[in-house]
Formats: sequence, C-alpha cells, structure tokens
Amino acid sequence: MALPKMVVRSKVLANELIGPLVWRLTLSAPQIAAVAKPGQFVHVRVMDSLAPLLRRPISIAEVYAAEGTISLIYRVVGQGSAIMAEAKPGSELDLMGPLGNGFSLEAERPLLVGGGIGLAPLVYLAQALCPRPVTILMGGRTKEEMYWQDIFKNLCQNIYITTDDGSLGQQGFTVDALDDILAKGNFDFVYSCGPRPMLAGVARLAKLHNVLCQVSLEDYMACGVGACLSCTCAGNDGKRRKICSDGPVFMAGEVLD
Amino acid sequence: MALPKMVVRSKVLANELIGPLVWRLTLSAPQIAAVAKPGQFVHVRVMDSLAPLLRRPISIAEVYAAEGTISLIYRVVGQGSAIMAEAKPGSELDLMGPLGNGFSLEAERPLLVGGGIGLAPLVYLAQALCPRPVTILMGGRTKEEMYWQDIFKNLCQNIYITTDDGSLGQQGFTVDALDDILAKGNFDFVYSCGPRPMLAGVARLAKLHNVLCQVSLEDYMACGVGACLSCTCAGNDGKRRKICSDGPVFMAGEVLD
Amino acid sequence: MLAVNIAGIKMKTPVMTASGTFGFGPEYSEFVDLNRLGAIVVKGTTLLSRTGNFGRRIAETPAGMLNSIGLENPGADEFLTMTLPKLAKYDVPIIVNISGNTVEEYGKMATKLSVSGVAGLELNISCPNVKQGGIAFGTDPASAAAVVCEVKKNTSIPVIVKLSPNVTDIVAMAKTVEEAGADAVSLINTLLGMAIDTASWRPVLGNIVGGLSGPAVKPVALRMVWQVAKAVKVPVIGMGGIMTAQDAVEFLLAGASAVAVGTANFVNPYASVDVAEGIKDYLRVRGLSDVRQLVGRVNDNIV
Amino acid sequence: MLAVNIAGIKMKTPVMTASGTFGFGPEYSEFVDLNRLGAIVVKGTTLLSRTGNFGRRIAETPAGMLNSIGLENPGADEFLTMTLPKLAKYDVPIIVNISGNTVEEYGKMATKLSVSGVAGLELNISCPNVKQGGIAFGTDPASAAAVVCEVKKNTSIPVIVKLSPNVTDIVAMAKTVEEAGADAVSLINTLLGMAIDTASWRPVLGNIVGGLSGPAVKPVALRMVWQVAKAVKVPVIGMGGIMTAQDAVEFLLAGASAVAVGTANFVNPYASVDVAEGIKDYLRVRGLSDVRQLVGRVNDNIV
Ligand SMILES: Cc1cc2nc3c(=O)[nH]c(=O)nc-3n(C[C@H](O)[C@H](O)[C@H](O)COP(=O)(O)OP(=O)(O)OC[C@H]3O[C@@H](n4cnc5c(N)ncnc54)[C@H](O)[C@@H]3O)c2cc1C
Ligand SMILES: Cc1cc2nc3c(=O)[nH]c(=O)nc-3n(C[C@H](O)[C@H](O)[C@H](O)COP(=O)(O)OP(=O)(O)OC[C@H]3O[C@@H](n4cnc5c(N)ncnc54)[C@H](O)[C@@H]3O)c2cc1C
Ligand SMILES: Cc1cc2nc3c(=O)[nH]c(=O)nc-3n(C[C@H](O)[C@H](O)[C@H](O)COP(=O)(O)O)c2cc1C
Ligand SMILES: Cc1cc2nc3c(=O)[nH]c(=O)nc-3n(C[C@H](O)[C@H](O)[C@H](O)COP(=O)(O)O)c2cc1C
Ligand code: FES
Ligand code: FES
Repeated sequence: MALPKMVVRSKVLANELIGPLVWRLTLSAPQIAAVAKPGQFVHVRVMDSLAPLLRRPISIAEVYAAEGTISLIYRVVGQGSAIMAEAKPGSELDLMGPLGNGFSLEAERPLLVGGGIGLAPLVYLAQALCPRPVTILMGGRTKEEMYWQDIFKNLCQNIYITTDDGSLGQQGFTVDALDDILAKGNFDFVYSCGPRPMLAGVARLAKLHNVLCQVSLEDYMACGVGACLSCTCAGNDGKRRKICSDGPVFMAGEVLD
Repeated sequence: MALPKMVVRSKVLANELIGPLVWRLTLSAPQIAAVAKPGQFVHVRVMDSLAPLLRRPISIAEVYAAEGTISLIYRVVGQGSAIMAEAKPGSELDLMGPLGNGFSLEAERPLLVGGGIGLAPLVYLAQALCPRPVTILMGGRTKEEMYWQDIFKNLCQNIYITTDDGSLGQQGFTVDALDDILAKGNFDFVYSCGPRPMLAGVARLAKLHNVLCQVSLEDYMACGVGACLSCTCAGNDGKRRKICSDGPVFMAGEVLD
Repeated sequence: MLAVNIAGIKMKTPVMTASGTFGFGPEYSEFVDLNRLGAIVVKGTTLLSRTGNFGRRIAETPAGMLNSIGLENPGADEFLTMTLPKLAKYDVPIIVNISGNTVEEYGKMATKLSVSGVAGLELNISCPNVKQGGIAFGTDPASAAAVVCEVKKNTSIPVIVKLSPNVTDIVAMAKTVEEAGADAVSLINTLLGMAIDTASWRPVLGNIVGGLSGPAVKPVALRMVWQVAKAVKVPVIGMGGIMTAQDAVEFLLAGASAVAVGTANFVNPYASVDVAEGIKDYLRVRGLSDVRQLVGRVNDNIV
Repeated sequence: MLAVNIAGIKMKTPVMTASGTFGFGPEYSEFVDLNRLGAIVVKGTTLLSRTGNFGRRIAETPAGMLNSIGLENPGADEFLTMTLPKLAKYDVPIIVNISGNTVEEYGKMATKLSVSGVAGLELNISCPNVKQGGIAFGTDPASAAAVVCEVKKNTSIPVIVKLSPNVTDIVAMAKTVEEAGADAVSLINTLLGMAIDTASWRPVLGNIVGGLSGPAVKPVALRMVWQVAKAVKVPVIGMGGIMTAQDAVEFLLAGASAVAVGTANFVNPYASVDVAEGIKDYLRVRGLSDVRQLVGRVNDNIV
C-alpha cells in the first residue's frame, strides 16, 4: 500500500540523554506525525554535508499527533548517531518518511517483546494499542539499560523484565522468560523488535503457542524506499523481500522459520 | 624566521554581518592573540567533517592581546565561508596559525591601501602601527561596501575613499587616487592588500614615488606551511616563493615588477 | 529548453536516473513525477533471476558509498511480464540495463527486451559485483566489442554501452565500443573499492569488494567523460557523483549530452528533478535557450 | 611495538609521510617532532629544477582534493647541497621520491642520490602531472620494469616503486616491478581527475586535469593494497586517504607493512604522529604487542 512519503525539515525541540548512550530526540514534524504508523521509520540526514553522505534509518518512537511532534530514541553507535546527539533545540533536521510498513493494530491482547534499542518502535506501538491492555517483555544487559521502564510504565499494564546479568527482573534473555509468559497470558498477538537471534526465538515460541507474531527487521539501508536492494532478504515462500519497503515489519512466518 | 605555530580550538564569541556578505567573527584564541603579527593569517577548519576537507586561509583582522581575542573579517564566497557564517557564539572553531610572515612595522608615516576584503589584514596593521599617524586609502565598488570606514575611523588619521561607481569618495579605483595622495603625503611606507591588478598599480606608483612598499598576496592554499607547493610564485630574482610561508607579505619589488 | 535526443531516444530533460539507484521507477514515484525525468534506467537485469550477493551490501565511505548488490533482480521474463506493463502509464523512456555472463546471453536478452515500451538498452559490461564475466567484458576491449556486436545483431533499438572506470585507457574502450556499433556510451560505473572493519578484521562487505559511487568519484568521472567525449562521435551520458545541477553542468560542459543521477537519489529523493530544474535555472540566468549550448563547451577554453 | 623494517629501512613507526604532502620535513617541524616519524618521503625530485604547472594548482573536491603541482622542485643537486644537510640533525630515515623523463634520467638520479643520509629511493612512475614520460611509465608494465632495472643497476640502497592507481590491473604492475627488482612497492598515487568551473566554463586547474587524493579515494586505495599485498612478496606501503589510526589499521589489515599519510597533513598538521599514536592505542586495547601482528590479517577471515 502506498503511503504518503515526504522529506521535511523538522525543528529539534529537545534532545536528551535518557540512558547509557541512548538519546531521545523530540522533533516538530506535523506532516509525519499526522500519518505515521507504529513500526514505520524515518530516514534521517544527520548533517547537510557530503560526509556522512547517507541517511540513517531510525524508528519513530513516539507520536503526538495533536502537537505535531514525534520522537526518535536512538543509541550512539557511530558517526551519524554521534552527530545526531549534538543536535541542539532550535536547529533543523532533514527527515524522509514515514517509510516502510507498520505493525498490525488488530491485536486485542497484545504482547510486546523488545530487546535493547529494539524497544524504540514498541513505544509508539504501545501508544497506538492503548487503551487495549498491553503487556511488554523487555530485555537488556543490565539494570542501567532499563530506563525503558519509565517510558513504558504508563503505556503497559504488565511489564516483564529480563537482564543478562540478573541485576533487574529475571536473569537471562527475553526468550527465556517468554515461554512462561505466553503460557499463562492468553495473548492474541506478539510483536517483537530486537536482535535477530531474539526475533527467531520469539517467533518460534509464538508459533508453538499458536499466537500471531510480527517482527521488525533491520539491515543496512541506502535508499529506504525499495530502490537500491541493499536490504533484501529471502522470504519463506522463496520470494525476495525488501526490508525497507516490504517491511521492516513482517509476519514472523514470512521471513523467519 | 620560525614562528610559533599551533592548532587551537577557539571559542566563537560573536559572528555578525557587518556589510554585504561580509562577516566579523570574534574568537577567543589567547595563544594566537599573544603572538600574531599584522599580515599573518589563520588556516580555518570550518567544520569537523571530511567535506569540506581543506582549511581556509583567513587574515587575522583584529587582535586584542589583553583579552586574548582575535577577529576575522571574511566575505561569504563559497561553501566554507558560508559554513563559517553559521558559526554560533559558544561553538568552537579549529584554527591553525598564526601562519606566514607579517608586515614590517618600521614605518613612521605609513600609507595603507586596501581594496575590498583585502582591507581585512590592514585593520590589525593599523592597530599595530598606532599611535603613528596612519593614512588609509580604501576602495570598493559602491558606498554599501564602505562599512570599512567605521572600522578604520578610530585607527587612522586620514581616510581616502574611492568607489567604482562614485557613490562615495572619489570615483574610480584606489590606484587612480594614489598618485596624488603619494605626491602630497610624504609617506615612508606603503602597505597594500587587495586584487592583483591593484597591487601591481600600487607597487608601480610607490616605486615611482620612491616609497617602500609591501604587498600581501593570495593564492589557493592546501597546507599553509610551505609543504605542498600549491601557492608558489616566481620572485623577480628568479627564485620561487611560497606565498603561504615566504609571504603572504612581500616587498613589492620581490614579486611584482 | 531541456529536451535532448540521445541516439534516437527523445528525452524531456537531459537528466536520467542511473541504473540500480532508482529501482524500476515506481519506488520513487511518491517523491518525483516520473514523467518529468529524461529517462529511467532500470535496475540491472539478467536473463535469469538473481538473488545477489550475501552479507552486507553497502558501506558508507567519505562522501561516497560502496555497494555490492550483486545484480539482484527478478530476471528478464519477470521484468517483461510484471514490471514493464506497470511502467506503461508513464510518459518517460525506459532504458533497460542488462548484464550477461556470456556474449550469447547479452544477445538473447537484447532480442527478448526489444519490445514496445523499452526505449533503449544499456549494456552493463562493467559491473564489478558479478564475478563471472562482468568485469572482464568491461576491461578487455575485444570482449566488450564482441558483446556490442552480438547485441546490435539482435536488436534495432538504441544501444548504450556503459563503461567501467577501472581501466588504464577509457578512451580506447570507448572507441572500441563505438566502432563495434554502440549508439551511445555512458560512464562511469563504479570504481572498485573495499572497506575493512577494524573491530572484526573482516571485509565490511559480504562480497569483500564493492563499487564506489557518490560525490567522492566525481572528479574521476568528469575527467573520463571529458576524455571520452573528445574522442567519440556518439553521445556520451555522464554520471558519477552528481548531487546538484552545478555538478550536472560540469558534466555537460565536459562533453556529456545527458547525465544520470545515481547515489544522490538516496540522499535526496527529489535529486533527479531538482537537478533538471537547476539546469533550467542555470540556463535562464545566463540567457541561454537550450541545454545543448553547454555540451562540450569547456573545450572552447582549452588550447 | 611500532617498529618495522621495510626492505632494510628501519623505521620507529610504520607511519611515513607521503611525498609532496610534507615538503622536505622541516615545514612541519613546528607541529610534529620529526624524530617520531617512520620515515619522511620528500617532495618529488627531478634531475633539474622544475617550476611546476601554471595556473591554479589545487581544487577541493568532496572529501578530497585535486592537485596539479607538476613536480615543482629545486632539482637533485640543490636537494643534495642545500636540503639534505639540514635533515641530518633528525633521526629519521629520509626517502627521496624521484621522477624522470627518461629511463636514463632515473638511473642518473639513483646514482646521484645514493649518498649517506638517503635511506631509500621511491620511484614515482605514476605522477599524473608530468606530461612527458610520467604517466606512461606508471601504466605500461614494460617501461616500468625498465625504470626499475636501470635504477637498481645504479644504486644499492632500497628502491620502493610507487604505483599508479590509474590502471586496469594493479596486480600485474606490482608483480612486474617486483620481478624487475623493486625492494618494496608503495600505492596509491593519485587518481586522475578533473573539475570544471561552471561560472567561467574553464577547467579549474591550470593543468586541466590533476591528481585526486584524500579520504575520497581510500576505498580504491585499500582495495588495491589488498590485491597487491596478496600477490607480491616484497613489503607494501599503503596510502590513499588515511586520516586516522583507524584508516591506517585498515591498510595494515589489508596487507600493508607500513602506511603513508598525505593529504591529511594539510587538514591536521599532527596527523602523522596522531596516526602512529592511535595505532599504538589500538594495539594496546587489543593486547597486541607488535604492529606486525596486524599485517594482512583480513585474509584470515576471507575464504
Ligand atoms: C528500520 C530501522 C529502524 C531503526 N531504528 C532505530 C532506532 O529507533 N534507534 C536506534 O538507535 N537505531 C535504529 N536503527 C539502527 C540505526 O539505523 C543505526 O544505529 C544507525 O544507522 C547507525 O548510524 P551511525 O552513523 O551512528 O553508525 P555508523 O556505523 O557510523 O554507520 C555507518 C553506516 O552503517 C549504517 N548502520 C550502522 N548500523 C546500522 C544498523 N544497526 N542498522 C542499519 N544501518 C546501520 C548507517 O546507517 C550508515 O550508513 C534502525 C535501523 C533500521 C534499519
Ligand atoms: C593569506 C590569505 C588571507 C586571506 N584573508 C582573507 C580574509 O581576511 N577575508 C576573506 O574573506 N578572505 C580571505 N582570503 C580568501 C579566503 O581564503 C577565501 O575567500 C576562502 O578560502 C573561500 O572559501 P570558500 O569555501 O567560501 O570558497 P570556495 O570557493 O567554496 O572554496 C573552494 C576552495 O578554494 C579556496 N579558495 C576560494 N577562494 C579563494 C581565495 N580567494 N584565496 C584562497 N583560496 C581560495 C578555498 O580555500 C577552498 O579550498 C584570504 C586568502 C589568503 C590566501
Ligand atoms: C546501489 C547501486 C546499485 C547499482 N546497480 C547498477 C546496475 O545494476 N547496473 C549498472 O550498470 N550500474 C549500477 N550502479 C552504478 C550506477 O548506475 C552509477 O553508474 C554509479 O553509481 C555512479 O553514479 P553515482 O555516483 O551518481 O551513483 C549501481 C550503483 C549503486 C550505488
Ligand atoms: C599536493 C600533493 C603533491 C603530491 N606530490 C607527489 C610527488 O611529488 N610524488 C609522488 O610520488 N606523489 C605525490 N603525491 C601523491 C601522494 O604522495 C599520495 O600518494 C597521494 O596523495 C595519496 O595519499 P593521500 O590520499 O593520503 O594524500 C602528491 C599528493 C598531493 C596531494
Ligand atoms: S534500503 Fe534500498 S531497497 Fe531497502
Ligand atoms: S599552501 Fe602549501 S606551500 Fe603554500
């Protein structure tokens, strides 16, 4: 389905560190706020220079349609994200989007499963699923990474947490906790975003428990609109998928086994 | 003579438009302010990006050694100067310098002759020559370009002006007015910076009137320190000169005929 | 003012899209009115479908990018049955960029693709991402000539030959393909490059090496276009790092009769029309009435 | 930890300065302690003095620059009598980069420059800015071999051959000069490029074309270094766009035994020592004790 796409210069309203190396950038982008769906992303030109040249794909993390604002929650991992972290309120950022296809909003009893920065698109998903009762299972390495709790606590009825080191919630990976949660939870849809191995585990368990499952995939992207084929993957039907424009959200069975 | 050279990150104190496309950038750069001589320049990295890659040579226009500040007066002509014009107070700029050799300060009765943005280094020269009686002949295209008057009025005893269109001062080029001024002035040194044809004319008249003359030359520069040979020219003795490190200030007879 | 005719292909503007950077066109149709393009050169097509290279396929480099897509495409048949009909609604010449593993394959594709709706063929004899054939055709004049002859034998639509910059003597390559019957040449394809991940000690790209494109390569592209345009009589389509109208004008002045916008589309999805509009402004400001007044004019100032 | 021995030239670090970008050394001595450099490769020297090319000699390009200095230099005699004595006070190997118009000239210069204080010769057979000879030696294997043989006949100090990237087959060139007796190869010299002034319709450079260097060319340089290092036994000196230690490590992993910093000096006058210090940090963080542990290691991860 064709979605309205555009390039806008959006004004930076705030840009704050919310956790280790993770920032929340609030932008005035009414045209994008008006149409964005959870799971979609914007393609960000971090600077008006030829170096860095390419845009960076970042999920839309929050949308306040009435205010015409959106937020991006991003981790500083390299050159582009470091430049984003320096953006000052009042300055402008060039955004292309919203791109890709979002999550289904059909769920009645949704379970969100996110790991690390993969939790970002789930914020807007949780916003959009309200007032349905949203449960989230979130994973991180240590409790220092679980500033996400503050973000999700107003959006979710139940919050489950795992940390690799056991410093908060259950020790282990999200997938270790998921079987139990699915067993007792009566969920009708699992939504997941995070590292590939996690997505594979989530998809496997969702299938086992006979719950619909969508996953959001990532890849290196040049165009973001399906033109360059840098982000393709094989679908289980043997057909190719472009993560940017056929995804980034897919039914788990479409792309994972 | 080897001069102290350095690369410093200097804080932008002010950056204001002072005339059509011309800006004055005030920087806190105590190390440079302490040693800079009139006629020297700084090599400016306008941005911490690989594009634009090269530094831009800009004359040191004013020095306030006590405050540890300097100013650059620059015209927006392309990519780099446009980026400089966006520098906000509080931000930092990477400067290399002071580079090159400055003007002689031996004059007792100096005459400064500058055209267009070539007037920039003459500001600091006038500062340095004070309290000696400084006379300046300045040229521009129209009166709109003669905001320089405000800058020089406190530094010079006599100000002569020419404009191409006659909208201020004498109509014509500086060189047209110079013969007269030299004839009646009893100057012992002429200092000049501006377009090549102007410098040639100034040098010729100074010689005619038997007055010592220094000119400041310009060329496209990569290194700014005499290493790349992008800025060389032939001296009248048949030897090559590097404008960046042998100049930019030369005795007129060294490089012009 | 902007119309040009390249080897019989009539274009409304001299600004085409570069193969592999604009999909088949519709991918960008929400950003640009495809009818305003000079021509769409579609993604490199092969006789059979290809899934392309494994692993990471793009890497950013200073003012450029490396790609090793490896010619992923659905194959000529699917292009003809599924894609081409969808392009019929647009009033823009469609040029199919083709790659073959053998001389015969190029010939077969030429036959197959010489159908209504295809305005021209661009022979990719220079893709650095295909190990079989590919690079050899683009760097060896004799095989390049063989490909061109075979294609010309099998089609009557205009044939553009796309040259690889990874050669000692681009002029010799251009002249060879011109003699072999090329109706136009386009250049440059990507420069072969590499990046290494210093954390993992692995090549960044799954395919180890990839093709460098974007502003970084513009000076090389411009030099080659200038050299080739002086040496051949067929029209030259210039590309390599064009981001702005200013860049495009440089290529026109160097001797290109048309230009293609590639990597720039990823940065600015409006680039192809922005460049065309900018050329129009450039002409207007100078009181010129026709873009052809620019072509090759740098040579007026070279003795 | 950083010391290397390149064809008998003992260097304290693997970081040299690239010819033409560091003058003769003293130009940067107020920024860097020359004793901390791996080696100084001085500006290209010719038998007789040269005034270089007319007109504008440099132009900035996206993440790079074009130069057409045209080998301005005071000539070999003046170098020997005026410059070399001044370099004696530094404890750093001096490598003289030489260019000739003929095979014989290279030989004569080799004889002349094989004096105490000169640690090695780097044969520039690839300068794109010299019309006579220059480019031909660098792109034609037979003439390259002839130059190397002649030089080797006339000197016993190490001979490094600097390769041009403007060739179809860099590996063939490297192997040819290796067979002809090169003790090491260095690459890349600049890529031939051009820029046009759209205001005046003139080439930006007085010499029309010039050599492209800087970060823009790094991917091409790295690819060539990787290809050559796999194919030859002599040490490879890698250069082209190195700005940071990270960049240098990429070249080492690709197979270079030493690297040279060129254009980066203009942007950051401390670049040559910053890169060396950064390599040391890189080794430390990884618990490595010797820079040679990096050389060619990308190949461990390529099947
Ligand atoms: C659909 C999608 C949504 C995303 N949403 C978010 C988000 O909400 N928050 C967040 O922090 N990150 C998100 N990412 C990852 C984000 O794109 C990268 O972290 C970012 O591009 C890194 O850029 P850099 O310049 O800092 O890193 P560098 O390593 O310097 O980047 C070099 C190049 O690699 C690309 N790149 C590097 N890492 C990734 C990656 N993991 N995925 C894709 N491209 C990458 C860059 O875009 C750039 O082209 C998302 C990725 C995709 C594909
Ligand atoms: C010793 C010296 C002192 C100078 N002092 C001043 C000054 O005080 N105020 C001022 O406004 N200008 C001064 N200039 C000129 C100034 O360097 C250029 O205007 C500036 O580099 C233009 O950069 P840009 O990126 O805006 O232009 P672009 O045209 O985008 O620059 C492209 C490249 O060309 C170079 N370049 C362009 N024009 C010139 C030029 N006229 N001279 C040297 N290099 C140029 C740039 O440095 C850059 O490398 C001086 C030049 C020299 C050599
Ligand atoms: C992602 C990508 C895919 C490409 N695919 C093809 C292709 O299939 N066939 C082809 O001839 N050229 C292909 N090219 C090369 C471009 O058409 C163009 O020649 C090159 O990128 C230089 O132009 P640019 O710098 O404007 O991108 C591709 C380039 C990129 C960046
Ligand atoms: C201004 C300039 C002058 C150069 N002069 C020479 C030279 O005289 N001899 C030579 O072999 N290479 C010369 N080179 C090439 C460099 O030594 C180096 O090979 C090239 O610039 C690539 O490295 P870089 O990208 O780090 O600059 C010159 C390069 C520049 C930029
Ligand atoms: S990023 Fe270009 S096709 Fe997906
Ligand atoms: S700018 Fe490099 S020698 Fe003058």
